[in-house]
Amino acid sequence: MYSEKVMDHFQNPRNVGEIEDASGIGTVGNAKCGDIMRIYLDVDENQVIQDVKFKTFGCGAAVATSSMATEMVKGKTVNEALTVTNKAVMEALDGLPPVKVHCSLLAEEAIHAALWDYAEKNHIKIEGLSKPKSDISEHEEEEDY
Amino acid sequence: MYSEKVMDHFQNPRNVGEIEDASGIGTVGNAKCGDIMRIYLDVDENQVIQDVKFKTFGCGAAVATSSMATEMVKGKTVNEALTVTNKAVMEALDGLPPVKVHCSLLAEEAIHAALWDYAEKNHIKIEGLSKPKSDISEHEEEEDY
Amino acid sequence: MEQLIYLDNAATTKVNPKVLDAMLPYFSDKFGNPSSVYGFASGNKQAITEARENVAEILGADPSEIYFTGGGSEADNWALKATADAYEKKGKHIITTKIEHHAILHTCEYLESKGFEVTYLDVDENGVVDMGQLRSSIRPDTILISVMFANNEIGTMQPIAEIGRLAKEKGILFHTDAVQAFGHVPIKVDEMGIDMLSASGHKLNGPKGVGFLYIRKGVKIRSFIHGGAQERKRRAGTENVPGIVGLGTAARICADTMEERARKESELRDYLIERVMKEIPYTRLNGHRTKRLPNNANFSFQFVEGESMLIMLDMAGICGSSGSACTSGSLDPSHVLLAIGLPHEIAHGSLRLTLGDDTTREQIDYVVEKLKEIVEKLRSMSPLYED
Amino acid sequence: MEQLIYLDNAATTKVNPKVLDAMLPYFSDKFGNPSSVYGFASGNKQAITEARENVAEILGADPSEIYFTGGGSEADNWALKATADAYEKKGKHIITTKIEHHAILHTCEYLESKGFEVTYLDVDENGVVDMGQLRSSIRPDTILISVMFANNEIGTMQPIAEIGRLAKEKGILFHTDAVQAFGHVPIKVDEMGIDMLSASGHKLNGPKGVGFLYIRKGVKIRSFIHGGAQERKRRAGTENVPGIVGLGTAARICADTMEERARKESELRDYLIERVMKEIPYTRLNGHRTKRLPNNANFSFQFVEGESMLIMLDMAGICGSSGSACTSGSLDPSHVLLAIGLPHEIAHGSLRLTLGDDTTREQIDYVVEKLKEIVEKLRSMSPLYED
Ligand SMILES: Cc1ncc(COP(=O)(O)O)c(C=O)c1O
Ligand SMILES: Cc1ncc(COP(=O)(O)O)c(C=O)c1O
Ligand code: FES
Ligand code: FES
Repeated sequence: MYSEKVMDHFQNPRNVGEIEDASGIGTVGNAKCGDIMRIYLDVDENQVIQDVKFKTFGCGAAVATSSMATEMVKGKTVNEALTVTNKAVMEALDGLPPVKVHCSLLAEEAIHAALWDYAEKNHIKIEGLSKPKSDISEHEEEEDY
Repeated sequence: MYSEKVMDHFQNPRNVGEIEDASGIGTVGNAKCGDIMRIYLDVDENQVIQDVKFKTFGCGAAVATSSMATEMVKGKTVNEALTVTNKAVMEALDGLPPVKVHCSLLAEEAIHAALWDYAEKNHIKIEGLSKPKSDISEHEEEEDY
Repeated sequence: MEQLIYLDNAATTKVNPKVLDAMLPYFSDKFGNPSSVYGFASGNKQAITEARENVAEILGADPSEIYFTGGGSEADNWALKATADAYEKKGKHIITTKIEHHAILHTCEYLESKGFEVTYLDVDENGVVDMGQLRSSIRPDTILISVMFANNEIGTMQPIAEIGRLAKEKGILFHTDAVQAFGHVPIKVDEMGIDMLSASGHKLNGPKGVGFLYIRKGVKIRSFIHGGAQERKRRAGTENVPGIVGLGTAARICADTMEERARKESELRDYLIERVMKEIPYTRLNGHRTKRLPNNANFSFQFVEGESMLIMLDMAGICGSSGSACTSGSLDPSHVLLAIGLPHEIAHGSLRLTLGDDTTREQIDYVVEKLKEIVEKLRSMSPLYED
Repeated sequence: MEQLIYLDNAATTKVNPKVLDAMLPYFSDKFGNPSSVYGFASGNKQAITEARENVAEILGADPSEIYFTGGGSEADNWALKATADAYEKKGKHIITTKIEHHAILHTCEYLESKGFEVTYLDVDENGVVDMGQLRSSIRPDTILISVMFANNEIGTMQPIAEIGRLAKEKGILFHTDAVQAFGHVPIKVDEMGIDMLSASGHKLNGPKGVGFLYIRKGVKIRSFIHGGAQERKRRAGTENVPGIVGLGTAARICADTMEERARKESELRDYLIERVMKEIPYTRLNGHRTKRLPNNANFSFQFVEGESMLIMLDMAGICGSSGSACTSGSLDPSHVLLAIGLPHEIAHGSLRLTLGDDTTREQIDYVVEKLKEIVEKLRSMSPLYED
């Protein structure tokens, strides 16, 4: 069902954990399946993401996309981090089954939520970032085949 | 599907043929399945059935019941011949499958028709014999199991 | 008695040993439920995907358009009832033919009891549907045309592509019951304008109890069996993995061997037809002389009743079947033979012989000899025959 | 990796090799169509009769009351839709429960769309139906009560005999989905007042794609699949002979071994439940402690999501399943776990382990050890868990 990359990130998830005194924390839940993800960001004075950790209560795809997404944003500026969309994460994981696409949104939204938290705390505005919903829901019913 | 006795009478039908100048001839058709049977009787002056022949256009059960029924009426008086009901023929054949019960009626009715013909020709009345229908039809829908 | 000569391949076929081999691992070894998460079952999901691809490829369809069912009858019921359900707002008129299989006819009767109107097209003396009548039967509220690809009794093939074109032109859905045709003659759903197609595993040397319905993308389709999310949520029930694998394998083998098989079978069939017609008097060939399934021969022997003939053939080691009523539990003579205009008593004396890929010329010779004897014997017993 | 430990027998079971042996001759040797006249096929008809007798005897039913189908879902659909069809003049109200299988629930939704009213009964925290609510839900226009014999997720068994009595008293038909129960626990249709009962071959070490519906004599029944005259003209379609033989054989074996099997399985199940409840904190047992299927254990591990757990178990060679939404293609958490009152996130962390007759104590020990590790690892990753 899952690609090898997904399985690798699921079995050995990178960046699991918490960051004390994080620059930004984002928690989102998936209204559809009830799963929850929390992202911790450590952003330096140049707006570069120095460290990132996550905790996920979710399916295999949720864990793997959390892991991959945190890998992908690490070292990026907060602006660059916005390019780490769920699509980009899925591609990096060699794809996800159709029913699992919504799981990757969880990671994207959690990062956005953490960035939003960071921006609010630091009274800055990140171009292209809008206030995250606490619950994300799917764009459309995916067909299960 | 058929008992051994039925198969025996089907494979080696007794009394197939015609009787020239028969004392009575009866032909009946089964309205339901379109099958046809003709019985020839040779009745002597003591009203004893000396010989009997049949021709049948019908299923295996029709052939077997024709054969058995002719065997059973042979040597009987015309009055006794009325006891050869379809039930009696079926019993003598060790039974028929439910869908085939109607076929045995064909034999009974053909004998009755031949007896009727004999009675008419000789201006006598056979107790308990009523005018045969040319087409017999089933009493009830048999259930097929 | 001689070796069994099985000439009833339209009733059902022997599972090809290669097909059985392909099925076997899925009973007691790879038995997992394809919907399961664990790796142990993922091979089963994959096996179903492959079977679906096999079937789709043969029809020139997309795998997502193939829905496995529990057989041909279910596929027929589904196609008609679900279309009726989904399109009844558009109209309640359905067109079919008088010679469909009962899985279609009885479903149509059911729909009639629910307020649908059904036109049953006539066929000519060869069993070919009347295109003029079809054209003139179409109404603004016609939602479906269902015409079988090839008839199960007399083998006649219908002008499917022509019907498909007409249906498309009129914007009406076209379903075909291809239970007898799939795997035996070439079928391409796009070229032929087919929107839905039913097939059944056991008619092509695959297993019983499995079939499929092809449904063209875009056709509104309702579920017939509701429940779990199997078959794109359209047909509930734990997948019959061995059955589906068997059907897929059988379809693949049939496609690969179709040309050669059809050539061989129709040659033998023609030999059989020629000898019977020449050597047994008062005999009629039912069905179209050339536009017929490669393996089908259907005769009427005047003055002879079908079941008796079948039992005598059976005693000679030959399996055939009859249009005769008595054989199917119903007592009415075959609706197909009546529809092509046979009188009752002739319809009653019909014999269908359907060849398989293992039928030999020696077998045919033996069958013809036996048939001659049997017909003669039965005619001598028949009150209808005077010679 | 260790040998596979299959603890998902509620999803499907391995075909018993004896069952497969009984089926094998009917694929490529005795392959005839049971409706045929010739002797070659008469053994097949006989084989079906025997399977029917086997099944009937176990239920205390008459063979003529058993109708073979293409699986449990078809039987469920048939029971509900045909009853609705046949009795709608009497009324359009049906009573069922919130914890039925989707084959029942989605069929009920379909019937709702056709103008029927359905009452979905609540269950208590153990999954047992509320008899008081059932009693008070009955209306003059109630035509059918459908309550499953045992639940497929949490294993809870319902007070079937009590429901049967009530239904009889009120003159209402009673259907039970016994797909999980048939062959595993004793069922007697007369004593329990059951009018219709669904079962499926692959849940009792029989084949997939075959099942049956028991219909008490006297119940008005319409066909669901229309067509040929098979199954007393009630269920059309060429009989799946090997499948039916397999189901009959499996039923016979299950009946013969039921007592011993149930004793062994429930003992191991209790051992599993005890160890898990004692050794893994924040764990809940779902379903009734004692009134449950002998082979079913269902846990909720707080702070843990089901699919992740399943994948990790899979990597340890253990096949289990989850009430977790993600596994079934649907994303809603299990309706059964919600109905017994679990909050979403706990319903989401559920694990169902269903034993087979070949499950060993060593396997259970291994599973418990692995489960402890896995739950711990997932909890350490969970944003919900603070230790
Ligand atoms: C309680 C219950 N009912 C119905 C079904 C459907 O049976 P099948 O998948 O054989 O159609 C199942 C299993 O899938 C079940 O567990
Ligand atoms: C033309 C046709 N349609 C439908 C069917 C029904 O298929 P099945 O018996 O597999 O349900 C058959 C064969 O029995 C058939 O010949
Ligand atoms: S995150 Fe909920 S299903 Fe994947
Ligand atoms: S006599 Fe017509 S079916 Fe037997």
